[in-house]
Amino acid sequence: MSFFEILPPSVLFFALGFAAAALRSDLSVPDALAKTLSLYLMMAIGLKGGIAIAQPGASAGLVPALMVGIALSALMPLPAYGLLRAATPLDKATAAAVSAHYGSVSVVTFAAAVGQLNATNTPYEGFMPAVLAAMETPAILTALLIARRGGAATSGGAKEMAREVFLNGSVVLLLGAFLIGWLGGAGAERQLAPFITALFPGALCLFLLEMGITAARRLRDRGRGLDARLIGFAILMPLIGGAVGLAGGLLVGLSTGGVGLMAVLGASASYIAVPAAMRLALPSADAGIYVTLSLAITFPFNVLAGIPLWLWAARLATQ
Amino acid sequence: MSFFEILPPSVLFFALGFAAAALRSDLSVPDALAKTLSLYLMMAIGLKGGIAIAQPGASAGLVPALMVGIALSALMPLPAYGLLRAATPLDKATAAAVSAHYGSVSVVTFAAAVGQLNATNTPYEGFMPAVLAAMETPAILTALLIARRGGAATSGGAKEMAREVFLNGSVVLLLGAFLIGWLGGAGAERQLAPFITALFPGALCLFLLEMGITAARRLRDRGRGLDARLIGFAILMPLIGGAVGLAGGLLVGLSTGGVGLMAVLGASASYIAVPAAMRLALPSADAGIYVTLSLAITFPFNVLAGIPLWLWAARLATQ
Amino acid sequence: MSFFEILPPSVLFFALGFAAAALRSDLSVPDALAKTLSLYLMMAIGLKGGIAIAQPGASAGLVPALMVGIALSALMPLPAYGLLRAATPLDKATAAAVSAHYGSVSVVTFAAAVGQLNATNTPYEGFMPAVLAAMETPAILTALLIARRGGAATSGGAKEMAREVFLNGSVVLLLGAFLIGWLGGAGAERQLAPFITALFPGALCLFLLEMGITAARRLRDRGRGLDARLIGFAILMPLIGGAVGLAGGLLVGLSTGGVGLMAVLGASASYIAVPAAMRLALPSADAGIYVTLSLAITFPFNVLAGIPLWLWAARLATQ
Amino acid sequence: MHARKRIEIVVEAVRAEAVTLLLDRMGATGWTILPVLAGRGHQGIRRAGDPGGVDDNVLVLCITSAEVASRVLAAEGELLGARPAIVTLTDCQVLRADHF
Amino acid sequence: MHARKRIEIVVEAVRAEAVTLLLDRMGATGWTILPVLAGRGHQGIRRAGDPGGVDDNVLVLCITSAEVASRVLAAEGELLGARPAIVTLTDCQVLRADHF
Amino acid sequence: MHARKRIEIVVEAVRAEAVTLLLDRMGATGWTILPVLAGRGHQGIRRAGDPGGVDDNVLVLCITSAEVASRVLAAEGELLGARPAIVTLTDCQVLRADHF
Ligand SMILES: Nc1ncnc2c1ncn2[C@@H]1O[C@H](COP(=O)(O)O)[C@@H](O)[C@H]1O
Ligand SMILES: Nc1ncnc2c1ncn2[C@@H]1O[C@H](COP(=O)(O)O)[C@@H](O)[C@H]1O
Ligand SMILES: Nc1ncnc2c1ncn2[C@@H]1O[C@H](COP(=O)(O)O)[C@@H](O)[C@H]1O
Ligand code: NA
Ligand code: NA
Ligand code: NA
Repeated sequence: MSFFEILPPSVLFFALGFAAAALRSDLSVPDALAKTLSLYLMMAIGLKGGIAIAQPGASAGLVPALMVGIALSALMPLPAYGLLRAATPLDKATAAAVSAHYGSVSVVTFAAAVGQLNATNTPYEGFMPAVLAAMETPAILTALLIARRGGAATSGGAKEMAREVFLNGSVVLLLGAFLIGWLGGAGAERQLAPFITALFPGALCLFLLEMGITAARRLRDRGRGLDARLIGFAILMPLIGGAVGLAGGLLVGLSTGGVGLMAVLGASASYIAVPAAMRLALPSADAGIYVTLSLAITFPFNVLAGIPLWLWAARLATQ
Repeated sequence: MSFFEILPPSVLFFALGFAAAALRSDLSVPDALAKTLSLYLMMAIGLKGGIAIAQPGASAGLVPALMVGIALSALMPLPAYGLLRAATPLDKATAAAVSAHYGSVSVVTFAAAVGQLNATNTPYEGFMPAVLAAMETPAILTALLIARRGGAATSGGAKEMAREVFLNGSVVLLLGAFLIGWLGGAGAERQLAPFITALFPGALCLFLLEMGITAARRLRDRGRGLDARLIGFAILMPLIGGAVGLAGGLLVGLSTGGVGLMAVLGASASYIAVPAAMRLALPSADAGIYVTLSLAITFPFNVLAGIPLWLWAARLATQ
Repeated sequence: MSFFEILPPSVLFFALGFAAAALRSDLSVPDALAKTLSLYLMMAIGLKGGIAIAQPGASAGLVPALMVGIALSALMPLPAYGLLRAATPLDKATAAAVSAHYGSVSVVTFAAAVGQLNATNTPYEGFMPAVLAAMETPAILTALLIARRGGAATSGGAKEMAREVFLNGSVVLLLGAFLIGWLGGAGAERQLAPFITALFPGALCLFLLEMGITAARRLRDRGRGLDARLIGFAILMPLIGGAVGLAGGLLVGLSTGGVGLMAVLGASASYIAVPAAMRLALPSADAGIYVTLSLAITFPFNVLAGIPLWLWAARLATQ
Repeated sequence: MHARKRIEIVVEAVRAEAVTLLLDRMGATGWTILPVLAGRGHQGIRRAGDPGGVDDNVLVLCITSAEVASRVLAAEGELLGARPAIVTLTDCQVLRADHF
Repeated sequence: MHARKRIEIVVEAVRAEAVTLLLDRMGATGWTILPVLAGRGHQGIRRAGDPGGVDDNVLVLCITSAEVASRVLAAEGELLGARPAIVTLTDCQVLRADHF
Repeated sequence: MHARKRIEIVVEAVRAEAVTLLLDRMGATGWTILPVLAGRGHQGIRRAGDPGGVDDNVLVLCITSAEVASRVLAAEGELLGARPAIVTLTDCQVLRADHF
């Protein structure tokens, strides 16, 4: 394995952004660009997935993979909540909210892993973006159930919840683009390839640069006084989630790339869709904690250590 | 005709954005991205047109086409105003302002039609972007004359009017890029093709996604209580304009693609350049009406039904 | 030489933006896009340079070129300051601040020159982006020493200064991308070429359009009453700097392209990194002067006249 | 000129709609929402633009009659349910009495 | 501290220049324009960022002497010709008398 | 409702941190920073978004007790060292006394 494979440009840009912000450089990325890149990644990932499964036979194995993904998202908040209540000083509402983040997934972490697979020409099941979309929101429901059982006040009725789960912006765009890619098939690919394929690695570099800046700034603004046990959780939990994801991927017989992506999904923690949902549904939980853990600790850990680990483990386990 | 040709990805993204916003999903696109994409489309369309007419013989037929376009833009406000005053409850100033929108044109509608032609490899006259630019503003002048005759207070003298007509941002960028493409010719094409050609379909998808969101939001915020007769106008008028455009295109002997584009131009209604001009020149007209009609009713109608209709009619009429 | 080579599309877009804003057209570019394009240019230039010097033998001559660049940046503020104090009415603090701008460099001017070299297939040393990065900040230190000697109050201690010099956003991104390109080598090129190479000319056109608008607006808002001697300085100084840069490039035996770029660097004046640094370190200097001179006079002069002049002179001098 | 009240509320962007709906219900004739770049309060620093938008604040400005203002402030429970960080009230004068 | 007036005007972005030109002419020494995200008034909801920019509002803030303030408000006709949605006046105090 | 002071400061964006650090040190419990689009003052027009960001201004808003306010204004030298363009003080009332 070359240096380039272990530390690809996108990861180095993450490190560059992180280092710059940690050293208080004035390097910064406009908010609108960050938002644009995240829309772009979701659109590109969704379209690529849809175009891929439009090919004959490509949807074989989709249903079991979806079921594993949904089960992972819905169930992982339980051990996460247990761990948090047993080993950290978090109150019930905040612990429930944090557990939702770790059951759910991160689109950018997934994109970074896809970037790695592409760079090493490792194939993976085309339907994985659908699994990604399906894993975004079940964890939110589980966490709210936990919170209600724990007596925390949740706001919003069943209708608001349903909207949050099915109409969350990321879910809509990922699934919508997936469907459009699937309907468009080869024709869509011919037209859109330069946009969704050729630009992908560069856009990922730029986005990870900004994520590095954001993570380091967050750590500076809000990281002080962060409990060591919480930091421990934010590193341990992705290892547990990744291992369970790996097992799930093997269970349903995914390819090497697919197993690696399933492990990365299990390991990843949401920092876009879930925080916004928690702010609305569980207002008493402390956003300062959950955004910091998932964005400023787990995300960097996954980008720097988690992704290479799980892709390597997937290779080992599927040989 | 395949499914892909009837409902290409860009139109599906429009529908996705519209549905998401109508269902109150939190999917949104930063304003700066929307503005950027509209600059990009104008620049790309202008450059492509200029590069195309730099080829020997490619400007044959330009002058008659320009004249038809200008005539369409300058004259269509008259029947539009008549229709509005006869059949809807609009006051004179607002009716005049609305008529300016329908005489003028929409760059994004044109871009969507161009995207369709490209996807089906239908050629069209390279000078059509110049016709697009020429059609942006004559309608403004006509509408202001109508308003003055009707006794509505217009603000701004001849100088401001001239600036609005010739120095409107869209006109300047479209014509400027057209000129630059024409001067640069094949050299410009070699350099700029990845930017203006390869990215075009993807950028169009992203832009139509955002237009779908914008149209649905506008309908939600301002559509309540919209008179049914106004909605009727916003669907009938593009049919009239499109038919007249089709006839004009046939009259000057354009190709199938050119006739289709001329019809689409006739059918399209401005929602960027003209609203801003009307706000300044005819402040007593109700912006709530004219933006809503052109952006939230006519634009979706054209994207979903008008463009396929006119491209099909052009094929029929030129065979 | 064809028309296309003398006035390439990017320069014409600059002229278009300038003319539009001067004539008070409402054409405008969102701030976030301008910021994004400048990040993109720095990233693309840095990566291309790094990838280039990853090739065997490509770093030969890097050290002398760096030394010439640093010397230029560190020393050119001295004649600039002398000239300003002798021939213009500027106070000491403002004169020192202006001199920092002219010792330092402009990334966009460099990018425009690179665009020209690419369009005419003129090769240049791959390490020139590192020279660009190295030239950004030495001039700041010299100017502050001049200001202190002149008795002007500078704010911020040695630590803040060091941060400004080494952690300035442009320097960090340029050098970081250079390093990443160098580490990634051919693998990075394969992945990132569409992003950094294919898009470059188009992005440059869009950015120069916005720079034209910005320069003309600045001239309108702040140019009134600008002393003729100051305008003279803003045209004479880039000629001096360019000539010295040309000599330096020849001295260390750069290629035609390299000598041209070194001259352009000498001629160029910073308008992003240095103004921000001066605002912090030399608050009593008049930002209205230094931004206007470098952005609204020297930058247009370099884009329209300086770059062609120096590339032509480099060709002449290296034959 | 006519005497009115100026209510200024800083609140999380995700909860702004709850505040404006309350203002609507209490009879305010209008309101204006301004963006916020950053802020500090009991929660520490909140900087706009985090990926999920949970740190975004906005400032809601409402010019209204003394009556409506006191109704709004009396709905303290509901208002604070939207967790506004700050609510201030200032006296002001307006040009058009009929507009507020 | 010195007593001054604080004028706050919400107006359509396309018409902001008419307001600031008026302030300049009436003798104000300066003004500041803030962006607006959204607003509600008699016209219903106006949300910034529509394609043509006609729904964008801005808030113009001007600190000035009582004299200039009354001159500005007396130009009511012209001011309302620029269709400001709201104009409010508040008493305030400033640090540097010579600046306003 | 409880009486407090509303301090409003327009200052260059690059120097905003100096102002908020001063507010922190003088005992303010919080502050809010709003973006500015453009402004005019003694320096002429300043329009946000120039490439180096030196023309960007921000508006710092701080609700605080009379005591803290007078401490802040007494630090006039330091405050003007941060070159705020305008500093105004207004009386206001707040809902939650313990918050300020
Ligand atoms: N004293 C204050 N003055 C002005 N703004 C404040 C003040 N306290 C809080 N804020 C604003 O309210 C937000 C949330 O406050 P808090 O909930 O106390 O952290 C902060 O981020 C500030 O934007
Ligand atoms: N009572 C109010 N308080 C605060 N802002 C208002 C009020 N009324 C109107 N506005 C603002 O002025 C804009 C235009 O008002 P209108 O012309 O009444 O629709 C609205 O979109 C709001 O931003
Ligand atoms: N009288 C005023 N009212 C409101 N804002 C002002 C006033 N004077 C100055 N400003 C603001 O402060 C900034 C800098 O002022 P100056 O340093 O006087 O040029 C201006 O760009 C305005 O944003
Ligand atoms: Na997970
Ligand atoms: Na039309
Ligand atoms: Na220089």
